This record gives sequence, structure tokens and C-alpha cells, in this order.
Amino acid sequence: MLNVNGLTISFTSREGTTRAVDNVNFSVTAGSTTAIIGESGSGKSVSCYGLLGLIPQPPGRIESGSALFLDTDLLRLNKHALRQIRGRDIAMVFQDPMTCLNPYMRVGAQLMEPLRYHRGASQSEAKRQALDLMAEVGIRDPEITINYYPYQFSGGMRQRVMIAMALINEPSLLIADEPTTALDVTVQAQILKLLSDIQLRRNIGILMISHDLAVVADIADQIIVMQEGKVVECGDRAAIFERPQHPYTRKLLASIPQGQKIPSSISSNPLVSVRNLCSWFKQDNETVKAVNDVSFDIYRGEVLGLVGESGSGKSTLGRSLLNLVPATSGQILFDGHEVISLAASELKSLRRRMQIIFQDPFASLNPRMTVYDTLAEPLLLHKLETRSSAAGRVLEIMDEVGLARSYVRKYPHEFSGGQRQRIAIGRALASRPDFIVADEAVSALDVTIQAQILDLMKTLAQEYGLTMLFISHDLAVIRQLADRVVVLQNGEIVEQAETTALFEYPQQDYTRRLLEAIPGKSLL
Amino acid sequence: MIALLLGACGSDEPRVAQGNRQGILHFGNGTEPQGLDPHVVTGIPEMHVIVTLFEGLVTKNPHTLEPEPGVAKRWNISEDGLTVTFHLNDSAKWSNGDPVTAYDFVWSWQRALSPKMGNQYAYMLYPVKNAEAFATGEITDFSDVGVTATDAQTLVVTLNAPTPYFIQLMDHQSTYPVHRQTIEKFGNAFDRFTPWTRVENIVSNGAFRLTDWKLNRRIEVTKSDTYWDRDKVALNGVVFYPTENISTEERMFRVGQLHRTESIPLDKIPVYRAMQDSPYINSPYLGTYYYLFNTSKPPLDNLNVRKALSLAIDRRRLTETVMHGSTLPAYSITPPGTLGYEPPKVFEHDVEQARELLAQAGYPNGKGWPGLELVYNTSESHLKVAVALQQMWKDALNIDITLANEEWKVYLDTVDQMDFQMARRGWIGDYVDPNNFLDLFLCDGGNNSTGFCDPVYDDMILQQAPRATTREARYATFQAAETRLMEQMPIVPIYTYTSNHLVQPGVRGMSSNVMDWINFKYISLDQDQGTVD
Amino acid sequence: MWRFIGSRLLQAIPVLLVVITVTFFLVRVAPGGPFSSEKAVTPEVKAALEAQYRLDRPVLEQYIAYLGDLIRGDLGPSFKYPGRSVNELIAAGFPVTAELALYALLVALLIGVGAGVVASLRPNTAQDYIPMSAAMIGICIPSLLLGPLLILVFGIYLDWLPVSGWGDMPGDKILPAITLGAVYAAYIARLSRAGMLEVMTQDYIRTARAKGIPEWRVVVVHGLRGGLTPVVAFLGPAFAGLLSGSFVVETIFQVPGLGRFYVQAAFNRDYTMILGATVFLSSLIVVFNLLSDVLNAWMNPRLRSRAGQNT
Amino acid sequence: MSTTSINALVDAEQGSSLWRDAWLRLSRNRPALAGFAVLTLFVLVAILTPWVAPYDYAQQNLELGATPPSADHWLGTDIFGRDLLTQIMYGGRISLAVGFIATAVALLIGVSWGAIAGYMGGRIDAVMMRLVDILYALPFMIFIVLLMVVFGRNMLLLFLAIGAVEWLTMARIMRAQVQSLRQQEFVEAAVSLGLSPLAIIWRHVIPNALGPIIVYTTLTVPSVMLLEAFLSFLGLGVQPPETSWGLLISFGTETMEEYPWLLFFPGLVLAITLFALNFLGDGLRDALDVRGAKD
Repeated sequence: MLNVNGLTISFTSREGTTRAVDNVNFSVTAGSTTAIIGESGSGKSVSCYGLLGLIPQPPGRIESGSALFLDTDLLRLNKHALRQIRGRDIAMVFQDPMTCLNPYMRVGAQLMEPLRYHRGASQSEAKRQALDLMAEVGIRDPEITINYYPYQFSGGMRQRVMIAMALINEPSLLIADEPTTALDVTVQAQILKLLSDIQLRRNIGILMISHDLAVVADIADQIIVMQEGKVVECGDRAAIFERPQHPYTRKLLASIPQGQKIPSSISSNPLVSVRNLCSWFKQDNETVKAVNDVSFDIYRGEVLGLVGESGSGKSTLGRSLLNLVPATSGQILFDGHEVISLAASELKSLRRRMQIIFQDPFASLNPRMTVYDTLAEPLLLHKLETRSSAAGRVLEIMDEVGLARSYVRKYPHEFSGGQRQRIAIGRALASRPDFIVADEAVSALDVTIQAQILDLMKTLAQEYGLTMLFISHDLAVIRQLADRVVVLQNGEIVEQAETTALFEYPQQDYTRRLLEAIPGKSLL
Repeated sequence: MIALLLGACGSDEPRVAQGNRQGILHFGNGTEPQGLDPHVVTGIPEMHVIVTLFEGLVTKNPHTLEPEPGVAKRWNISEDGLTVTFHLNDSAKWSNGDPVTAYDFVWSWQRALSPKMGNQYAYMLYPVKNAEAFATGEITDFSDVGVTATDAQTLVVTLNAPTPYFIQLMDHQSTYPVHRQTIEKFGNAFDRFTPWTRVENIVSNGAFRLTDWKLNRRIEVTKSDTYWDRDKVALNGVVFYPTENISTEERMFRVGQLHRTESIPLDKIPVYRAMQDSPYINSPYLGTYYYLFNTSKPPLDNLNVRKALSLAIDRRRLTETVMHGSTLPAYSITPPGTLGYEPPKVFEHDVEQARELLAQAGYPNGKGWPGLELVYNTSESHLKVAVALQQMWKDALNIDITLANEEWKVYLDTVDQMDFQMARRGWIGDYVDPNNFLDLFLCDGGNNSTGFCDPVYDDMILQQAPRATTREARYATFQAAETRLMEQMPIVPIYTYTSNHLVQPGVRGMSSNVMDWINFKYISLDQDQGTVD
Repeated sequence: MWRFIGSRLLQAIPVLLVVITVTFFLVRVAPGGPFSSEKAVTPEVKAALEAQYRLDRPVLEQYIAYLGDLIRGDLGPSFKYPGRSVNELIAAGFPVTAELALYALLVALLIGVGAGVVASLRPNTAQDYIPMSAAMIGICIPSLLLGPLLILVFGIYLDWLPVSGWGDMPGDKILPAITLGAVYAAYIARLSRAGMLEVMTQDYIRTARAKGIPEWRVVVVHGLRGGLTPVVAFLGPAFAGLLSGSFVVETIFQVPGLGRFYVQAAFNRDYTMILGATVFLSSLIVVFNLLSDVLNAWMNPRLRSRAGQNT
Repeated sequence: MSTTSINALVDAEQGSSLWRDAWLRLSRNRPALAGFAVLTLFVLVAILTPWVAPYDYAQQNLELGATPPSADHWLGTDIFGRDLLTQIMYGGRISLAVGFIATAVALLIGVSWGAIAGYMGGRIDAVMMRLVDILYALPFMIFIVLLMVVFGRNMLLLFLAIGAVEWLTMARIMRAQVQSLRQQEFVEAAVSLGLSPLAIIWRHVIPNALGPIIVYTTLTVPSVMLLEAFLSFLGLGVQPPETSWGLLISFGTETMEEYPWLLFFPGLVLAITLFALNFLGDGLRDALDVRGAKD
């Protein structure tokens, strides 16, 4: 149905011309799913957007190639003709349903828009179809929710809206760009199921873009692996997973988090004790109980995993421990010090000993500070080094977190996500803390990078003798790293247990549901 | 040219042409009148409107400024000059049809003099016996004041002393009659705040009656059909516009929205003057522009410095260049030609002598000059004069003068407190008599502001002049006094004001006079005339 | 929403009280009283006048009496216009100023949004530079200059429009509105350009394009609403600024608005009028800032209710 | 690059790298450089005016009056017969000084005020911003007159008066910026490092909020120059025969039909300054935005 041949796309910038996509071939057949796998920057998205004229030209330029779609070469079409195909014959679903729906329009209007424009459907007819489709993709009470704005939906529901919007003109090809990356595991499983159901029902071709092999493992028929703009391997699912040829493919497979931490010897002496902690805040005159009556201990030298879906209060809890979010009531003892009621000067010395690593390495680094400035700041602040001696220590830290020394003068934006996360880890470690909260520290990273960073954290935790609270929604990651696990739901602890016990004998329904949703089961 | 364009456009007729046809005068009036109560307000824009609405015992001939019959058809002055009897016109009517009587005047004068009214022009009636005592609250019984109505048509006024200009004062708004029933209907008679002057309330006795008053927009008066001399009134009405911004006013005139402007931007004068049948009207005005010297502060406590500064000014050059010939050089405080009075000229422009005087004062060629600050209120024309003089002083005497402009009320405060060295000042006569200018510089004169005090001068003004039996003798005394004043130079006269207006060619009977007084009764509009340009 | 409005209005009360208090004493400290004039006023007259306006009483007593009147909605008698109350003057001037400000705002929106959106579509090309340079000049040309310039061109040389007046002749509201709106048009142009540039890179614009709808629809239907958010936020302060900043334009064009009364009052030390107008305008500023926030919230569904966002 | 050279590099930098980098980037931006050059030229001319001005600025020639540009007077003369070029040069001294110093005052107060209010939030923010609201609502003219009377006429006061008005908007812009920055994780990271609020504002918040501030600043300078004219008109500020561009423009407006050059040339100079500032401002903003083009 879609046959892409020798597609080459280049981008021109001040630094010169780069080939983002280099001689790429792939095809999609009706009723089957082709997945393009690659890390960010591998050219997987660009090759798909290029087909539909969705990359800005200039700076982008399609150099050569053909893309036959039902006997039409998409690359030869003019803007107008391409627009006729877009949204009618080929539809798209994007990664982040938070930002991809127009926040100012009711979902109904957005849903109906392609129908009205491409088919000239009447308002009432479009509405009827929209309602049907909303029901089909599993949105409850479409009669009511059709008048909702996007913000009124949860992330998963928004992605369903996106899918409905893509399907409304009954396209023959659906391009899904990382459709589940931004979603919780349980929701991810639902959306993936929805996509395969729809494919079955409508017999459409799906071109799916992902960085995560585990995600596509369950639904892809054909898999194309891309690296640096080139296709390094392609084949059907079985071939790729069972007989990977290219080293890169093997590396990808190896990065899928699996296995379990060997329980280390843990002292029974808690570094952090949390008792009856509540962290509530007011929103629109309603009290949101983000953390509600939570008690647990973190023992010296252990990694405690904290699991929960978005909205479970796990980030608030992590921040409360460091007094970044004021606690409403309760008690936090850090090495015997009461954290909540500490005076500013004492708090400062305590802060040196507890640090945090955030999820988004783009947001957590000051964009206007060089690596040097970022890493030297805690050193100078806590008088660990003098101005003259700081440079040496900064370079040492860079060695430790695996950053080339020559990057010392660079700014965050010049780095990839993984490198940035290394800087963030370096910053957290610079003050030689005893305790680190890692808040979804690897969730925003590509799988291969994720594996590297996890390795780094494991090593450093050993080296520094760190105690860690590792917050994640990804159970597979937790299993790899944590000694014990706490499961949080709606601000309250549902279950806490040794990692092995939790994964093998989950006590609660909620925990079981979480475990079942881990993608890529077929691989294990 | 513009007129042609306008004609060609034809879509809407300029207001002026329309006014010419309908007999409506469109009058640029400077600012929005503060009010229309003759006993409360003080400004010129207010006066313009009030003279259309009210009429005093006498009125003035716009050409000669000699008194003419108003509400009083005739009057006698007793031999000793102390009693004036007015015989009222029995056809004089209020706009509601009531007759205007002598009783109205007695009551009105009581109101005008009442301390509670805070009438700033109450002193216009001070020549009347005991009027001042009543106004200052010394006596409270108005029957002691020298004004009585012997019958409805006869008003007898007793004066403190012979006052030759008293008849003239009867044309001042402060002496106008007001309608008692109306005022009392809308509040306390001696309250400034009653709404009796509103369009729907007012009862007046003038040639016109108030028909529209939109704040900051327009005031419209229409010919009154109860006015005793209505047959002589040619205009059907006048519309007054508040034209604060003189540039805007000029542009309104240019496109035919106004018959007459209150003023004209200085730099537009040459343009208009160069026109054929120029609409630019320029005539001497009863006012003098001068600088005050603070004679109590050095270096101006030194007479020679004061003289040097005055002599160094080339007044002719100033008026001809910067002022574009719109003013006349002044060498004394009293404007020339004040009903026959010619002021003395005790000095002239003389740089040599000025330098010599400055040297005598201890500053040869400006050496050791301590500096001097000139304060003026914010206005472009004051600024221009100051800048030009600053340079003249620099050139002639090699001394530096610094300029300081102040916002109006601040400036008034500065002058009042005598917290200045040199300050701009202007004085516009309230009535045509040298006395009105010369009594400024009495020792305790409220507007003296120079520290000048000369008992001999005071005696001449307060004692000798009023006792003079003839006009000539009186003027001779004034001349002697003014000479004395100018020899001590507490002020630098700079120029005599002129009234500067733009007037459309269709306007007839708006003659120029030193009071810039307009008697709307005499104005007519020529239907066949268009607009200027 | 109503609670929000209520609490904002409550917050405004102390602000207004401070404004009133400071202004009350400020005007009294400023040199030159309401009754000083070029021709000296006799002490008796001055005393009589001050008695009529309560100025002979202790300042504190005046202040308390003023607040008392204010609560009853009485702004007192004007000093400059005897026989008129400040309420009356504001009632006469404000509708005019409000109308002028409204037209000016419309002009500003029309020109500003137009120029800003056009410029944002092709950033860093002539289509961007020309309107934006014009906007920049617009910010810097004071109305003191723009007004006379427009009058000369359109009022006198071309003779298309009246040179002054308000509601006296057809078309006499056009030039004042343009003159007053020009500065704001320039600001709005900059704001809408920046807003549009930001929005047009958003993911949901890509979604809209992927639907295959025409580009104009992408810009107008999907882009404009978000792109104009900064403009909407600016509307409140802008309208308040137009109301309180219309004095120059009102003077140039002989518009009988509140601005002229206000400035004349300041020059004349018309205490009650200064106070009255200040109280009135400050309240308006509060109200318009509030309205602007409400409108902003109304236009942005996310702000209508803040639910849905979490840790 | 060898380790030693990196060490040397690092030692040399120490914290000032953002500004150094900004300067490097700025020096590669041609319009910004041109703007900078023009402004430098203007400032230089202003400084050197007493030596390079063709005429004495106060010297009048009343008989000559206003004349259009000629060989003797390149930009013509004003109504007093004074050379306009000289007037503009001397006016530049005042206008540039007022423009830059008053804006700097406003910038200093506004940025710190807004940053503190925005960062602290809660009650401190409420009180600080209410104060801004109050100042916004006060009658400006009365305020100026009062300042003038209490402190007398002087230039310093003029700077203060203008700064006092202009900082309000700056504070509001800054506050809005800071409020959104405060939510960012890198600020949270700074808190968790133990930095004091002031250090966070200074090191992490202000550098990231400068973009809109710079743009607003470039717009403030010309409006300050015009505000100066208004204040001079009220009696605060420069007194004749000294002048400023704002005063020249407002006088030029009065006579724009009769002597158009008296408006045109001062207006042109102000416009050039404005554009130069704007290019420089945009350049500076881009230079400080180390990310370069948007992601």
C-alpha cells in the first residue's frame, strides 16, 4: 500500500547540510503494522513527516526517493494535492496527547474538522459519526464528552481522541508517532490494544514509530531499525527479535530492562524515616491530598523503589522528603534531624546531604549555565572546594558521570538527553550527598540511554555509598534497581515489600494490574 | 485654495458659512467657563458668555469704550461726585418676563458683596460707601451700604469718594443683576454651588439667553425675545467653543469651524499677516507684560543692576522678531492710550549705559556676577521671550541668567511668597484707568510681589490722585507717580499686550478696543462671505 | 469564578484606600491652592472660599468627612466648576472618554493583530520587517505629534475628515481614535507576533496540518486563539491606559472627555476633582485588570478550571 | 584539547561564561553591531559636542530666524536663528543621558522588585504588587509637581521621577517571567542544592528572564526620552537654552507646517536611535539566549 524507496531528506543549517534521512526504504501493507525503531535523532520521525510534507522547507529538503501510496508518488504531489491526502487517506497520531490537541477547541469540533473539510459532511452528520467513533475508541459518554475541552480528559483519553480524529475519515494508512510514550504503563497497554483492535476491524495499515522495542514487540509485523538516518536492519518480528543481525539491533534488545537486583546487605538502621506524612494543597477550593498519611523507612545503603501512576502523588512525596514541597503534617527524620521544622541555616547543611535528580533533563538544567557553572555551584556553595580548586573537581565529576572533559564549557542545549541527565547526576553527586531522590530519572530517555544511565547510577550508588529513593512508573526499571518497593496509589501506600516478593507474589489487585501492563512480555 | 477645495467637496458646508446664513456666530472661547454666575467666576471666557446673558446698568460702546445705556437709560452724578442716581429702563425684562428693577440691583449687590460668596471681584463695588466694610465682614447690615432703590426704576448709589471711573464699573459682571427668585429657588442665595445657572434653570436679562451647555463641548446662547433692545441685536445666536489648544483652534478656524479665535500661535502670525484681506486682527490691549524684580534679594536690591538689566533689553528687536510684531515695546507699567493717559518713558534701550550701570554696581563686564534666576510659568511664548532676553543680557552685559519654568500654580505660589529673584508677570486691566495698574505697587498691594515700597508713591496714588478735580490734573499725578516708579525700577516692562485674533471676513461689528471687549449686540454676519483662505 | 472575582474585588479595597489617602494628602501638600490666582485674592474672600469647601477644618477631619461622603457615593463639589459636583463632571466626561478608548482599542486591535499575524507568518522577511518597523515607530511617535500630523494630512490637506470635535460632525471620531490607538496598535502587533510565533510551533498546529485542512484555517482557527492570549492579557491594562491616557488626544481634538477634566483639575488644584477622578480611574483599572483576567480565563479552557494538572 | 588547557580555560572563566559567550555571539550579529556602532557614535558625539559642535548652542541670530538647511547651517536654524545641528548635538547629551540612566534606574528597581515578588510569592508578592498597583493609580502629574517642590529642580530628580514611573511595568513583566520560571525544575534543583533565595534569583532566575526585559528596555529608552520632554515642559528637567531631543521634537511639532525641518531632523535622530537600540536589543536577547534558535 505504501512503498518508500530511496528516501533522502537533508536539513540545512548555519553549520552546513546534514542528511537526516539517507536512502531509506520501507513499505506498509494493508492490515499489517510496520514499526520503525530508533533513538531520537535517528531520522525515524523525519522520514514519515517528510512523506506528508510536514517538515518545514527550508530548512528541510527532500533530496530524492519516491513514496508510492496507492499508485501516487507522494513526493511528487504539490502542496494542495498532498493536503487532500493528508487527514483523508493517511492520518497521523502523535506522541504527546497533552500538547497535540488544540487546547482552545472542544474535542468535538476537532474531531469533526477533517470530516467537514475533506468530505464536506454536514454538522449533524459529522457529529453522528464523531459520536460513533468516540464510542468505538472507548470514550465513555460521548454525548457529553464531545463538548469537553482536551484538558478535561486524562492522557489516555486524549490519545483515544487523537486516534478517533485520525480514523474519522477512514484512512487506509495510519502513521502513529510514539503513540504511547507519554502514557502510564497501564494506559499504554490499553492504547496498544485499541490500535490492534482497530486494525483488525478496519484492515488499515499502520506505520508505527517508536524508540522502544518492547512496545512494538506485541503488535509489529514488520520492523525497521534506523540509526543515524539509515536503515540498519529490517525484517519481520520474529526475525528481528530472534535473530538480530546488526549490533545496533542487539544493543536495542539488550537495553530492554529485565532481570532483578541481587539484594544487597542492608543495615536495619533507617537514614530516612517518614511518619504519617501528609502533603495537601488547595486547588480551586478543593483540597488535593497528594500525599496522605504515608509512613515508611529508607534504610542506609538501600535503593527504595517508589511506584505509581501519574497522579499517584509519588513526585510530591519525593519532593516532600527534601522539603521542596511543604508538608502539611507528619514527620520526616533524616539521620535524626527533623526536616520539616528546620531553620534555614541548618537546612542548608542538610541540603548538602540530600539531593534530587529530576525526570526531564531539559528542564532541570539552567539553560544559561555551562556544565562548569552547573557542577561548580554546589562545590562552591557548600565550600567543598575553593574557587581555584573547583575546576579540578568538576573535571573529576565529569569523568565519573562519563562526560568528555572538553564539554566543560558547553551549555545544556548542546547535549543529548542522556548527556544532560549525566550532568544532572553529576550535579547531584557533587556535594557528596548521603541520600538521593531520583524522580523518574530515566523515564524521558531512549531505551539504550536508559540502560546506560541506570548502569551509571548503580555504579555510582555503590561508589558513593548512596541511599536512594527511586521513583518510577516503570516496574521493569524498578525491578532492576530497587531493593524494596513501595506502591503508591492516590497518595496512599497500597503495598510495600521486598522487590522479589512484590514481583512474584503481589498482594494487591492494583499491583497486579501494574505488573500485567509491563510491555514486551512476549519477549521474556 | 482650501476654500476652493472645500467648495469642491461640498459634502458638508463649513460651519462658518452655515453660521453666516443662519446668523449664528461660532466663537473660539479659550477654555471651558468655570461657571456662569456673574458673582462667582472671574475669567475672560466666562466673561464672554456672561456679557451675552446679562446686562448691567450701563454697557460700553465697543469702539470708544465710553459708557452707553444698559438697564439704566440715564444716570446723574451729583456735584460733589459722591452720589450717582441711575434711572432704569422700564422695558428692561428678565428672560422669564419679570421686569428688571432697582430692587434687583440692591439685592444683587448685596449678594456680590456678601463675604460668604467669596466673590473675587467684590472690590469692583468698593467705591460704594461701606461696601468694603460689608464685604470684609466689618458690618453685617447691608442697609448701611450706600445703595438704595427709591422706587422700582431708581437706584441711588453713594460713594466713598469721587470715583471718575465708577460708571465704567457698572459694566463689570460683578455689578450685574441676578434674578433673586430663581437663585433662591435652587438653594441658598449666598452659596456658590447652586445650580441656578444651568440651562433649564437660568433667568437672565441680557441680549441672549442660554439654550445649550455641554461641558467642554459647547455653550449656545440664542437671541432673547424679552430683551429691551432686541431690535438692535443682529445675531440669532452665539456658540462658544472651549479651545484650550491654540494650534487646534487655529486649525478649526482654517477649516471654517470658527468665526473668531481667542488667540493665534505665534509662528502662524506671519502666514496670516501675509494674506490678502487678512483675518488676523491685532490691536493694543490693556495689559502689560513685565518681569518682577525681587528688590529684597541681591543682586537685584541694587538699583543699578535693575536699571542695567532693563536698559540692556532691545524691546523693539524682541517684539519684531520673536513676537512677529504682535506686541508693542513697553517702557512703563501703564499701557499707552488708556483713555487719554500717556505713560512716561524714563529710559530707552541703551547698551552702553547698561554696561556702565552694571560696572557701577560692581560687575564690570559681568565680572563677579553672582548669577540670577528667572522664573516663568510654563508656556511656549513665555519661554521664547525668556530665551531671547537671556541671550540679550548675555550679549550686552556678559552675565548669565538661568531660566526656570514652573507649573502655573507652583509659579503663583513662588511669586506670592516672593521666593524668586526675577519672575515673569502680566497684568490685564479690569477697567480703563491708570489707577488699575499703578495701585499694583502700593506698599501693601496684593499683587506687588517686588518688595517695592515708597510712601510718597502711595500717597500720590491713594490721596492725591482721587482728590484731583480734573482728568488732566489726575493724569498728571499718575504720570508723576509712574515716573517715580520707573526710576526705581522694581519691574522691567517688556511689552504691551495686544489682542490677537483670527476673524472670518463675514463678521461685522467686532471692533478692536483696548479691553478686547466684545459687545455682541453690535455684531452681525455677512451672509455672502465664506471662510478665509 | 465568582469567588475569584469577589476576592479580587475585596483585595482592591485596601489598594483603593491607600490610593485615596495618598492622593488626598499629596494634593494638599502640593504648592499652590485651588484658589490662588494671578490677581491676588483678598484674605476675606479666601477665608470664605475655604470655609465653603471645608478647607478651614483640620486636615484629618476633612479626610474623614471625605471618606464618609465617598462611601455614600458623593465625590464632593468641584472647586474649579462652582455649582457642579465631581460626580456630574465625571458623568459628563467619562462616557466620551470610554467611547474614545473603545474605538481606539478597536483600531489598535484591528491594526495590531493584523500586522502582528502577517509578520509572524514569515518571520525575518520583508513581510515581517515592514509591519514591525512601522509598529516600532508607532510606539515612539507621541500622540502629541501623530495627532497634528494626521489632522494636517486628513483634515486640512485632503479635507476628508473634521479636524476636531466629538459627535458634532460625521467622521470626527475617526482621527482621535486612530491617534490614541496607534501606540497600543504597535504594542499589540509585537505581542501578537510573538504569540503567534510561539503558537505556530506547537504540536497541535502540526496536528491541524496533518488533518489536511487549508493553511488559512490552521492559522485562523487553530493558531489565533492561542497566539492572541498575550494580547488578551494586555487588553485590560491597555483599556485602562487608554482611559487614563487620553488627555493629550482629547486636547488636540477638542474631545470633551474625562482626561481633560482630570488634567485641568490637576493644574487647577481642584482637590475634589483630582481625588474623584483618581478614585474613579483606579477603580476602573482594577475592574479592567480583573475583566482582562476573566476574559483570559474564559478564552483559555485550561484556566476555566485548573483541575487535571497534577504532580 | 589537552587537560591542562582545559584547566586553564576553566580557571579563566569561573562563572562569567554566560556574559562572555553573549558578548562573543553579539559580536557576530551584524545588525546588532551596526546598532551598537550607531549608539556608540551618538554617545561619542554627545561627549565631544562642546568641541565638535559647529556653533555655540545658545548663540542667537534673531534677525535670521528660522531658515531651512543651507551650507552654513546644514540642518537649518530655529526661530531664534540658532543652528539646529548644534542644538541636536547638545540635545543628545541630555536625551541620551536621561534615556540610558533613567532606564537603568527603572531596570534595576523593576527587575529586582519583580523578581523578588515573583519568586517569593504569597503574601510578600501580594504586598509588593499592591504597592505597584497603588503607584500605577496615583496621579502622576501631582506626584511630579510635588517631587519638584520638595527637592527643587535638578536633573537627578528627573532621572528618579522617570525611573519611578517606568519601573512599574518592568516589575510586572519580570514578575510574570519569574512566576513561570519558578516552576521549572532547574530552580527546584537549585533549592535542593541549598542556595539562598537571593542567590537563586540572581544566578538562575534573572538570566533566564532577560529576553522580554531587554526588548521592553529598548522600547523604554525612547519613551523615556519623550517623557523627559513632557517633564521639562512641566518645569522639571532641562531649562533653556539647554535642550533635548524630546523638547526639539515637541517644539518642532508646533511649527511643522512653517518650519518642517525643525521637526524632521530631531525626529530622524530619535528614530535612528530607536532602531539602533532595537537591533542591539534583539541581538542582545539572542546572544543571551545561548540555546540559539528555538528547539
